[in-house]
Amino acid sequence: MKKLYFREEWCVGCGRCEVACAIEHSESKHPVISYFFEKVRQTPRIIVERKGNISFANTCRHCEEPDCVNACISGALYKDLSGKILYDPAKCVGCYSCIMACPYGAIMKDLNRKERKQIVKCDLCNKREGGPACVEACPNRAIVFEERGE
Amino acid sequence: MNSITIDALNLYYRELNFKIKEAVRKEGIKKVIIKNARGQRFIGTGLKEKDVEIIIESGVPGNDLAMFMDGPTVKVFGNAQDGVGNTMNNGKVFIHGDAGDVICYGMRNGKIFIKGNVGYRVGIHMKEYKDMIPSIVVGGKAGDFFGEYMAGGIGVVLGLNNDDKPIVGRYCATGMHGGVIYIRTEKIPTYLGKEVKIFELNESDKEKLKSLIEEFCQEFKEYKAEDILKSRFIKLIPVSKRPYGRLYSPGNHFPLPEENYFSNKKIDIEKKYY
Amino acid sequence: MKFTFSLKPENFIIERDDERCIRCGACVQQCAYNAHYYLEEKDKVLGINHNCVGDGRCVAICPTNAIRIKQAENPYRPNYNWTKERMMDLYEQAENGTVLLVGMGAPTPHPVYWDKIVLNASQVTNPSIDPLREPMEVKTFLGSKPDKIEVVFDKNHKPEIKTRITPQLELEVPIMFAAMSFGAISLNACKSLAKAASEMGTFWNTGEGGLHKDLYKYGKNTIVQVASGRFGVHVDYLKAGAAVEIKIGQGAKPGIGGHLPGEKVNHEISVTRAMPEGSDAISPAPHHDIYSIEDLRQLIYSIKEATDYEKPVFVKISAVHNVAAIASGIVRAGADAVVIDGIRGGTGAAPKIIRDNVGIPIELAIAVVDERLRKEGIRNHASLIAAGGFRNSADVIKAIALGADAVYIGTAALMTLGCHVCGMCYKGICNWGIATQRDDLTKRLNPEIGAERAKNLLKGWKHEIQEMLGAMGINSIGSLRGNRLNLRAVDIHEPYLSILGIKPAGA
Amino acid sequence: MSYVIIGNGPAAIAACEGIRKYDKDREIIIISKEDQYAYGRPLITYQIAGIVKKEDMYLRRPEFYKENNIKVLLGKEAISIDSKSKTVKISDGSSIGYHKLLIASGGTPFVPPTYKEYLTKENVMTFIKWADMEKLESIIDTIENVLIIGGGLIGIKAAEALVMRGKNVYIAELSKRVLPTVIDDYGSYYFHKELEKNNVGLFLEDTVDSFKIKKNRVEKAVLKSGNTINIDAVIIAIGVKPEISFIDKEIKTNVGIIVDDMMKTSVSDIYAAGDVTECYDIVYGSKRLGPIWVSASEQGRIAGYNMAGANITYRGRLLMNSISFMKTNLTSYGIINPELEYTNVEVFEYKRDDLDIYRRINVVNNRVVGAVFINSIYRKGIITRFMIEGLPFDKYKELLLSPNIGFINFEKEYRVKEINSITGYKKARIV
Repeated sequence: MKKLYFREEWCVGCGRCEVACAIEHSESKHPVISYFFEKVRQTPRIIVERKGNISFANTCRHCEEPDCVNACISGALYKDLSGKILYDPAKCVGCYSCIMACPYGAIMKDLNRKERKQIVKCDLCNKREGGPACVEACPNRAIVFEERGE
Repeated sequence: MNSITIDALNLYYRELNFKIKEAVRKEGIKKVIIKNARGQRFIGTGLKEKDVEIIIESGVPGNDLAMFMDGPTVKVFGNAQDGVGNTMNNGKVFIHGDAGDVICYGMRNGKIFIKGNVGYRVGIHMKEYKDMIPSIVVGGKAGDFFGEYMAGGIGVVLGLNNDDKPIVGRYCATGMHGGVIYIRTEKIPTYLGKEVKIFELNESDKEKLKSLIEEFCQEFKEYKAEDILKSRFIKLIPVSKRPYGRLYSPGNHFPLPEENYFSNKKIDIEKKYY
Repeated sequence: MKFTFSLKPENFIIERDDERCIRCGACVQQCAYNAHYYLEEKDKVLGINHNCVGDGRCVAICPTNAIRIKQAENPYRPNYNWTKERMMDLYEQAENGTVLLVGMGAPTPHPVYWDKIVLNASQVTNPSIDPLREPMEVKTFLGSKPDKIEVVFDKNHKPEIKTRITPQLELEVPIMFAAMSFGAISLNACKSLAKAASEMGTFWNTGEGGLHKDLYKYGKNTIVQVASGRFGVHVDYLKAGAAVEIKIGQGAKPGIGGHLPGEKVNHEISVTRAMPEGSDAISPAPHHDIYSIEDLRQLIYSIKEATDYEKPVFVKISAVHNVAAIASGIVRAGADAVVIDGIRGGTGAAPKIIRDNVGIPIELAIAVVDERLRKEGIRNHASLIAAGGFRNSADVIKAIALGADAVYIGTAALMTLGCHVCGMCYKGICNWGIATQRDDLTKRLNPEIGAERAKNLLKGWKHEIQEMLGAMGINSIGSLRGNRLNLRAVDIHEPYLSILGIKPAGA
Repeated sequence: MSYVIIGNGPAAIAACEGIRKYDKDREIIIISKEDQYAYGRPLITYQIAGIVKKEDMYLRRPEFYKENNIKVLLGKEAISIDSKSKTVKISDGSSIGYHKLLIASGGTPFVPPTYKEYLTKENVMTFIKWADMEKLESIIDTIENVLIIGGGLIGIKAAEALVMRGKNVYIAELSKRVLPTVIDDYGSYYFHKELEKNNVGLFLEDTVDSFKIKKNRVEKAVLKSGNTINIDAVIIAIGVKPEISFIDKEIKTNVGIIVDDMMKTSVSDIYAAGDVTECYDIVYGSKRLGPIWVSASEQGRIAGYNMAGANITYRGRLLMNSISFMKTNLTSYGIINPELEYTNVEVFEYKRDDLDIYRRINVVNNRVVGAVFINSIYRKGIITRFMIEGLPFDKYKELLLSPNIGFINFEKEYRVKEINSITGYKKARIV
């Protein structure tokens, strides 16, 4: 299965991947409209960590043995046939068990949805043509989307 | 002993050098003796074989002796011309006589010992990196611009011959920004580069100097190391590693970022994400 | 932010469309000059115009295109003599008493003759060639060519060349990357160019900073430079390259040496140059072992001796008043190629006053050198390489028609890597990761991307050169070299016409 | 002969998936006491509160059972197990032969004998089962004041549901604070504050002495402390205990069924998983009960793998809980009050008043043994690495105490490997 891999040596820490992620998951898929005019402002599913000269992005690893799916009490998180760990917001009750269990810290509270507790997580831009948006947005190929291992 | 003697009389420099290279590289000869050198250039240039000795028994080798040399030892029983040890990378050169201008220009490592006087611009832009410390010891006196732009290494001038010339010429150590120069003198040279300051020798200086002078005296047997070391030396070292740092416009209206903006400290991550 | 009194007004105005700014902070994070600032309490991103150098990093990185950088107008009374730039420079010097430093090539309005030279095309009398269908040779060999070639036949009547051909460089496209040292530019920039050169069958030049250990693998596409500072010069280095270039002068700063400030000398540079970290890397103005043409010959041959006569040796000079005579001397001194760098040639750091006022345009230099070498009958003894401000393939082909064998591109090559010619190279905090050694900035240039882009440029130019040759009805670049009949001048007056050796358009 | 699973919770579902990874054919039979397909019991809260609909409570789509060849016997109870003949006797009198048996019967609500009689009243119930939910739902519009006996996880979630429905809630808790098992003394203060804010009446160190009944309904409760409150409903949420009443004597039990690293019980071909087991706990280093959802799923899956013939061991359980009451949320890991078991405990605390943030990390012998995070959930799952891998605390002190927990404070080698892991985090379960 193709997964996201992060090359720390080329990450410049600009955070365009975070922006691209938020835009991709918005309703309008438009950077400005989604930020200013949509009811729910999207929380990025990818996190850029920075400290001094070091920076890198990281997000869900789509584990073979996902702790988050084991922890989910409502069946909102599930592994699809291709191996992606996907999230169904309609079923989520906001118990945050998945956040508690994820050893990557890759699941986050949906910060902007006020009326209901929800989470966000990377879905590898499931339905998007051309692969994840973060990969395209990266100015320095610090994120690659490829098949590794057997 | 694995050696060869080449009579250089009437040999063009290219032929001579070709013969030396063939002998050293192909035949594995460890000692090359050259007779009747007649100013052939580039002897020993670019040789890399570490334990090879090139001995110029008679005559005078030409310019750029031991240029780019990386290991062998060269001995000249007589005078040498300009450019000895130019950009030399390693090895040793002993000159039992005087040498010309631009000795050890941009030298990177190795040692050069000259019994007699040297000309102008000696030791210009010698370098230094970690344990690669080039050094030159001049038994006689040096001309103008000794140690100009010196970026590293050790330059020693002993002034052992008793003429009335100054021990180093004018503009010694101009633009020097690394390394050290030791001069055996009571008098402070005139027109010293303003980039250096004069100091007395400390213990570590004395040790460095001692080993160099002992090596010098081992080759040039008429001098005694103890006698030389008894004399007074002065030490020249640069004031700054950056002699011209302030000459050019700093353009100081850009405050350099101390802390990256989105780093943990500035943004209230708890407020934003919790 | 420092709050000091200064007479210098801002150079640029940062305009931010607040309706588009989504406060992602990319501009703030990316600007090493601190020209953007995020005010958390008000949730606003502000610009600090004074800090802006106009290198466009924020413009490129902003995901919503909310940023525009505008040139700030002269806030003072307009004056033809006292332009804003001149006033700024003067105030700067009044404040600091220093030599003004600049980076990149001269932006001064010296005439660019390329723009006044036009190319020929075939119409009717001899047919033009379609390079898409017919072979079009742009391969070039650099090095000394023999006066004549002697061929002998062996017993089986097989021909054999008897003449000893001196070493040559084979270029798939007559464009090489100019000397830019590791020090002036980052290792990633060097890697990009080296990779592009090796993939395109051309050459890149180490500049005077030595060859980093990671770059030895590109050795057969490398020209190694020996300059007055002799940084990183040793036998292995000389042997690693395909050719050795002795740098006497540089177009941007003829007659003066180089100077890499100590703060740029980090670990990697210190290893490569074999000098202590944090120490200034000073290249003296002259080579102290060259005080005459005879001395130059000595250095050329010492290098040949050290490399066992296997590598061609180039000599690079800047284009100055009597460049033709100097070039003639260089050829006679035994150089395999003469490199001439014109007044618009770039630099990592040079005094502004030198860059903008010393030297002559490359067009004139090529013309006079080619002419002089031909007259003296020694043109074949050395190749002629031109450098200094080549902007497109037309400039290249015009240079070749004026007599050059190949050209060096420096600024253009850097622009493929992201350079926006802001001219702040000497500061060492290049936002594009090119002219800097700061870890967080150098990693902004991924050599994978850089090499691809540099390669693309060469590919594009190569195709264009083939198209132009085809249009002229020429199928080999060798037939164009020095063929000034294919050039015409528009709006160039005597005596420059005769110096360039070309006819006015219409004649 | 089929795979037989007693119980129909997360462990059972995970076991089905585990089995199906290695064995695609053999039939699976699930014996479910309740007459519902597997649903998320914690969702009862949210159903009452109106956040989820009943049909969304099921853990899997209805097709799941058909696709995976699973037969579910709804409303049937396992009565006994005969390990010799490899059969399970069920409540309708029939018996089912098994190839491999999994006991995943989970927990049953613990109701003290004194209260048992009241459970028949129409406004008294526990808060665990589907039936409880329906019972509460049937009266929810008629009630105003509700008493919850027990301030543990279930009690707090019940309170939240009722508060969200606008009810007037009282909680009676025997210990001196709420959530005694999952939070430390100081941390419970935040919950007390939040409860107070939502007008929940708290009776600490108190419980019900007696009820007053009227017309088959509890009308008043008299507390030990002497207070009398008028109530319209009572929820008994004292706790759960492993449901092992039906099992064979041969199977080794303590409070729960004792299992090994492969989820096997002491009897061959019988496995156990979920709340009913006592399995190895990473932090404690011993076998003990740990009724948490994550571990139930994990154990079920491991049991499934092994039942289907794979040979996979369980690294051990890491206790963790995530619970929220209205705006206050809590995540806690491992040993909350290690003072009770260790002497050399170091406690690192962080408090921030304006955002009600509280973090506490318990360190013993330079290892993190427990942690409590209140309103501070951002990326806190990373801490599980420390507890599972036993990473040295002093080396990563900065990371663990910083608000911006992340990989940047790990060594380059570790973080590059981890954030680029091909398989994801595996260490947690499979060694």
